[in-house]
Amino acid sequence: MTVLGQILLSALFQGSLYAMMAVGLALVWTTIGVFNFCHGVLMTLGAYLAWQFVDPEALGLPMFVALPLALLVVAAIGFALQALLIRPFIGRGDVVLVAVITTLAASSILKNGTLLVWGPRPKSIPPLAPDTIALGASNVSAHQLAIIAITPVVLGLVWLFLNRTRVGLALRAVAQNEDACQLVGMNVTALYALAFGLAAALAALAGIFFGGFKFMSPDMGTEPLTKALVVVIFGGIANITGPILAAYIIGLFEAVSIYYVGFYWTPALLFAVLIVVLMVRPEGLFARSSRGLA
Amino acid sequence: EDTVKIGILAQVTGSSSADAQESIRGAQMAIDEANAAGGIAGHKFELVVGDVKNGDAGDVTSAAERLLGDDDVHFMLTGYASLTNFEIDMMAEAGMPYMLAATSTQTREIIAPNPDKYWCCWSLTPSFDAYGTDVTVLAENLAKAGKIKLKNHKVAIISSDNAYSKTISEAMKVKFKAAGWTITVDEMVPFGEVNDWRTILTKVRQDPPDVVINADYLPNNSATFLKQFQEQPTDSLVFLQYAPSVPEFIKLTGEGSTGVVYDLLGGVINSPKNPRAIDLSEKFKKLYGVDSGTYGIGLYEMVSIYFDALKKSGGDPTNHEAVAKAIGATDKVAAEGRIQFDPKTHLSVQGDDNVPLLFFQIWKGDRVLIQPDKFSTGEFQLPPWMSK
Amino acid sequence: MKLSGFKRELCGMILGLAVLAILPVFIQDTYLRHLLIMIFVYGMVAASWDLSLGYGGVFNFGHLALFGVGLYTYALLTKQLGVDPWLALAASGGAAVIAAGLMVIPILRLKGIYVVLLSFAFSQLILQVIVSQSDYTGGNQGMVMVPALKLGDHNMMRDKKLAYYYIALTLLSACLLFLRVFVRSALGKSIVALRDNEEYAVSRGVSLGRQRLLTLTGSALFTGIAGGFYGGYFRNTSTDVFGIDLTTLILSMVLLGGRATIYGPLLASLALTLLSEATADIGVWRPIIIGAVIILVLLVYPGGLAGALTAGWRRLSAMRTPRGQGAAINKVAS
Amino acid sequence: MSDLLEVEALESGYGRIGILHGISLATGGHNVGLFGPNGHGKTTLLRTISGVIRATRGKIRFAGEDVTAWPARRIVELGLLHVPQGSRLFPDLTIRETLRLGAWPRRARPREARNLERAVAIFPRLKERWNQPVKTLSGGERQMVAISVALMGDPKLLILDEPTLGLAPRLKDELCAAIRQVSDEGVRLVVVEQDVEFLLDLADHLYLVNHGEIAAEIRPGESMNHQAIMEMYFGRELGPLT
Amino acid sequence: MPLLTVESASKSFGALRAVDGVSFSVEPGELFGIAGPNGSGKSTLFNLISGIPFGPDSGRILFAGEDLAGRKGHQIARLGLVRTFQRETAFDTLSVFDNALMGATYGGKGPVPEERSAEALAFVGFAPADFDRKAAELSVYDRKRLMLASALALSPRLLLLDEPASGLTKPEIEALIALIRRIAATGATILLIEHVLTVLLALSQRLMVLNEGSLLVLDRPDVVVRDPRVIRAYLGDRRHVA
Ligand SMILES: Nc1ncnc2c1ncn2[C@@H]1O[C@H](COP(=O)(O)OP(=O)(O)OP(=O)(O)O)[C@@H](O)[C@H]1O
Ligand SMILES: Nc1ncnc2c1ncn2[C@@H]1O[C@H](COP(=O)(O)OP(=O)(O)OP(=O)(O)O)[C@@H](O)[C@H]1O
Ligand SMILES: [Mg+2]
Ligand SMILES: [Mg+2]
Repeated sequence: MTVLGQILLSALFQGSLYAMMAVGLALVWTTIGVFNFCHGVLMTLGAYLAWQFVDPEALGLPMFVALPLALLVVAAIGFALQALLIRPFIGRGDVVLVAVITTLAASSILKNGTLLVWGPRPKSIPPLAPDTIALGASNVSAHQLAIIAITPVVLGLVWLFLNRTRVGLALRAVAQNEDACQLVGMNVTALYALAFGLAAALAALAGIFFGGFKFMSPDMGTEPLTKALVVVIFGGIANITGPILAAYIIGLFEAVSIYYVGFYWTPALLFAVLIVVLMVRPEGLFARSSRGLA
Repeated sequence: EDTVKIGILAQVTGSSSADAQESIRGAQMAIDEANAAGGIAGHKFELVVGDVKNGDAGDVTSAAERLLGDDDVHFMLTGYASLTNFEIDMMAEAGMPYMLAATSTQTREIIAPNPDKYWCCWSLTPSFDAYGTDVTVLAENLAKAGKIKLKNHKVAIISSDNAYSKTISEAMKVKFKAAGWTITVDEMVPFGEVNDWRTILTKVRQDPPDVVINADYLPNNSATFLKQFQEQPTDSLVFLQYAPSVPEFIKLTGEGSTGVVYDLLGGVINSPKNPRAIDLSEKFKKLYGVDSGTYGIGLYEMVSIYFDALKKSGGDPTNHEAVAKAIGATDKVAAEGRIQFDPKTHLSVQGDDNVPLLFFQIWKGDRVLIQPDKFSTGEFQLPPWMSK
Repeated sequence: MKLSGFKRELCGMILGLAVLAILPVFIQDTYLRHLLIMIFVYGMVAASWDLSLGYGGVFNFGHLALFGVGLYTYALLTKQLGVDPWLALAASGGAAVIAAGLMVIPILRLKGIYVVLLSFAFSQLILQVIVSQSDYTGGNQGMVMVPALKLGDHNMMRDKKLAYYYIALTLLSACLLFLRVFVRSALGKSIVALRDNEEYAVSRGVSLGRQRLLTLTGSALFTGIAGGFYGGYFRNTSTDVFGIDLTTLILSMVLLGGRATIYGPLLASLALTLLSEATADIGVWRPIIIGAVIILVLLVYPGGLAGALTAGWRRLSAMRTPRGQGAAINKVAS
Repeated sequence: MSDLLEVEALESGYGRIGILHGISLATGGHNVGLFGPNGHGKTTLLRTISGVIRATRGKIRFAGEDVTAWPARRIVELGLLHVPQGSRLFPDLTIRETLRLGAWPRRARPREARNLERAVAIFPRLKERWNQPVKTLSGGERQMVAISVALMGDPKLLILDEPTLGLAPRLKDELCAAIRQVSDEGVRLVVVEQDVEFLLDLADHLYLVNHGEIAAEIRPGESMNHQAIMEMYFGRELGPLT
Repeated sequence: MPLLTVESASKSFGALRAVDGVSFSVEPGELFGIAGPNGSGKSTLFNLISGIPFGPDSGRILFAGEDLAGRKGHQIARLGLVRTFQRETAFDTLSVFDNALMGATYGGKGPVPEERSAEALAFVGFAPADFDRKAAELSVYDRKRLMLASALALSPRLLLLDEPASGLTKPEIEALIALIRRIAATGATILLIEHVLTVLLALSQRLMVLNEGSLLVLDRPDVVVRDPRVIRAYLGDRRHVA
């Protein structure tokens, strides 16, 4: 494959992973209005639960059963988390801050809980697609191609849901004014649960992506969360389109920069660009002045 | 009959919790054996754990202070706690016999200027110098023996910005250059997870070298690197630092790992020619159901060395000076080789007759010890992606 | 009337510090003294953060970067340039103040979560700069053998940490006094006013830019000094101070202690450190228990420990009016 | 048919602070108007009725059901819609989106188009600001949106809390006429309002709320004039004003 | 020389011209009323004059002969051009005293801010016993008074009042009118936005009506309220002019 092809492939692959993580963060922010630092550990849980369901040493279910099952369980965990960590503080002026600390605390609990339950030895789950596929002169792992292909489809569906349905609209409204939501007849609790559950499921899917090509460890969610944060800062947190675009742009930026500048300087360069972008457009590259999911 | 406490520092809740668990298990195994045999010099032993989390200075200090403050603790040890090993200073100030492993370059830097001040601290790991020099030697020797062909004397060296990898890769560069090699790719990745090596591999492929080295020790990164290398391999010997020694590495990389070469200093010499290692490995596996990597058996041996020293020094654990001195005088065949300590650096002595540098090649799921000949369990074979 | 309130507080503060000052007579144990030193250091950082976060309402997530700047300033000056440790300690405060001044520029026009994101990016940039200059800073592995603080010929290593204890206590006292005077001044009230309602405050002549600058630099001063002290105490540096772990710990102190109280974070520093030590033997359960305690306290006492204490105090002294500080703390708006 | 809304000895408040101390009222077949000094519990009463806050004692019956312990969303489904005082609405949603959410109750969906038409006919200005986020609207415009949202919910009973707050005189008149029209179509009203003229125009049955209690009442048919009401105001203790 | 001169000030939000070339001037000591339909740009005009949160896109604003262009909001306030906000605003977590102290310290002239703060509070009718109460606990009218006190603590030369009477009961409105009269008597010049006509008519010497961002009429109040254009755009043809 040509140099350009490799760079593009790398950009798409990294971009997909970033986007899958970042979109859940942005979703929780745009709907509930808090920053969810559990997002990384939800990803970890997704991977470990998938392992629990699929690994022959554990339950040994087939992947097509294990995957939705893992997503479902993590969504349920996400629901429980918001009921415990966020819901009680909604309506307080400092909910953003309190949620930061409760989700950080919960993330520590869950991370160490994972360590307790599954132990520290690295694990892995089977890839979504086991083979390699010939692309030009080289073979690319089918798992990675699957990630590149699945991500836009999933994110597209999420986008449609948020923007083309009344429930999606309600999700955007719910954090802005809870009283007003009740007064038009919305079930606020259910909407919160839906938002958080959906975000959790997206994180879990990212975890299953990761678990298919890397070792899993209880700590595996930390770096992707940091990266997702960067993506979200860059793309603006006001909607989900911004972070998605930003994810792919950062993927491309990194691939190009690694090739031409070197890996070592790439993170510093990325942050320098980030700061400059934010000086010019403080609310992110693609942010409109207001919040919305478009 | 009293109980002597042995303090272990480990990253129990940190990102290296797997190594921590293994270390604790190894030390515990040694202590349990001693207690079951009726104790040493009339003493029973108990392991106390200090969690250093991710090895942050504050956390290491707090954990170490806590154990040092316990009057019943008379020996401390770690696989690695901080990687900068600054805690050696605390041990010296407290006069606590202390053994450690891992980043011996840092240990040497602290101890060598004033070895007497650090009378209590000893490193099971020998000098890392051989890590930097011997890969070059291996490649040239393999070529001499006709097992591989060196077409261009080019090497691609990729490393990670951490104390361990960086020390090694810098030394490798010096050695390769001195031996007349050209370095085609010289990349340093920031320390941390790397999901995609394609862009760097693209650079490697543009000018296929004879040897490709990745000194990043994180098993995850290393495995990903190997997989992506395999997507479009070059005709090169692939050498990976440390990571392939982690038991799960083979499972994750599968078939793709066949042919990869790695080396270990202070690693377990799993060879019939070193029965103690085989014996300990089996015991460990039987007890805990998993294989031990470097640290499980490594810490078992540290505790054994302590026990020997305690006996030799007259059996008084509170006499730290005598015990530490006896540790320094150790001469013992352990799972890692024959352990003796260099009085100038307090590191174990390196060499084929002491602690050897072990070269392994993974072949169809097995780790074949190919060097030194003294212990080897098999021969180097041409990796499947290389041409004769 | 106002003055007497402050006088009463001052008396309380002096009394508390006096108790701390004679504590080492009873606590001979090096480890306990070490813990108290850590409590003082974290307390300084947390209480300083409370100035910008609690009073100023600036969600500055780069606060620990200021600590890191202090730490590296101290280490670089003493180790690479051979500067006197005490000078370097003062300089570490100054460097943090300058860094805070730079940080104000991008976040000046922003609110809420955007300040979180941007200050986070800012701290990452500082981290990248430090990591990339590994020839001087030791990069990711940090620096070792950083010169320690010196007190004449006194041997700091062999006094069971007595000297470090008093240095830390002195710094803490100065920090507390500085912060309390700051927040009680008209300047302190003006930053609360800005937090409560920015446009309204501006319409009353309060300058957003100047006050934000003073808030952040004010919160940076002793944070930087604490960083310098940390370097002089541990004699090494590590980039971990920029990591999420330490940020989480200190932020928990601020919120657990109760925002906009100054004393609360200090109290929480004590509580969390002691809890962490009490659970040191239970391995993986430790972070789980600490996390659960933090969540529980916040669920039960939204005003944090300070809120819980004032609530308890009020219940004890029934003669007081029901309108008190606790309720106001709960209401602190973002 | 019994009363659409019936409130009996209602008590409620915030936390441990009681605000309402036993309020009883009923709509009969009439539109109810509430008035009284600021801060004496009118808003609290309306919020309790619509289920946003819980009654600590007493009973609320609406459309034949005992809704005392119901959550707001179930009460909305019965056709009780509450336009809160000075609502921020959804600051970041546009008017279009906000009105779409107004039709959230299941019973309102079939008539969404009709209700939208009605709302836009009453407040043509909304169409001009159709895609503007609510937070950038002027105070009066926001009030129009708030009322329209309730109309989108297809109310049987419409609760209006100070609907004319910040409205220009002409708009007040138009709003008054519009609400009249809505009322004539069969929607009962409960209105809290400081503008006495406005209140007199809409309500047949007036209650004076003072210190969380009904202090006086003007039943339908009894003479209701500006003068009488002013006397009721001034005749009593006026709370914070004195 | 007029104290305030606005020369064709304009402000647009996207395609919307919220304030569209408005010019007028205000003489020292005058009480100048502003009315207009909702969304006609009144509050925006106050924004432009006070620079909070933004100045005009085009046009000039002169205060005591000085061009305000390029000055920040707090600098303008310190010149003695002080505004209030449409909704009652306060520093909720500060005490009543400290609320006023902000204006006295940062905007006011003179050596002892505490004294001027106490003076301003006394002027609007707060008793010293109230000084230590938290602003959040106050009732609507008290908050409005507090907002006035904090403005008075700056010793304003020009005071911009945005709908001070909205949401008040009749008795409170009467008290407010008296208070504003007393403020005017101290020599301060006042610009007053209001929808409550009784207030406007009782207080203003001249009355300006805005419509869709432009100046519709500017004249004596009794003349303005009879102007058919004003009736059509703003008052409606009912009884408000009584
Ligand atoms: N969320 C709340 N928490 C605590 N107390 C409250 C809350 N909301 C209102 N109150 C108090 O309840 C009392 C009654 O308030 P309410 O808003 O019901 O009065 P109101 O008659 O509607 O007044 P207004 O004319 O000002 O709207 C007031 O003293 C107010 O301070
Ligand atoms: N920040 C903004 N962005 C977009 N449009 C705005 C903004 N601020 C005001 N507008 C629009 O400008 C117009 C004028 O608003 P303004 O608040 O000045 O009206 P007003 O005359 O004060 O009305 P009211 O009497 O209802 O308070 C309105 O249509 C409003 O929607
Ligand atoms: Mg009300
Ligand atoms: Mg207005």
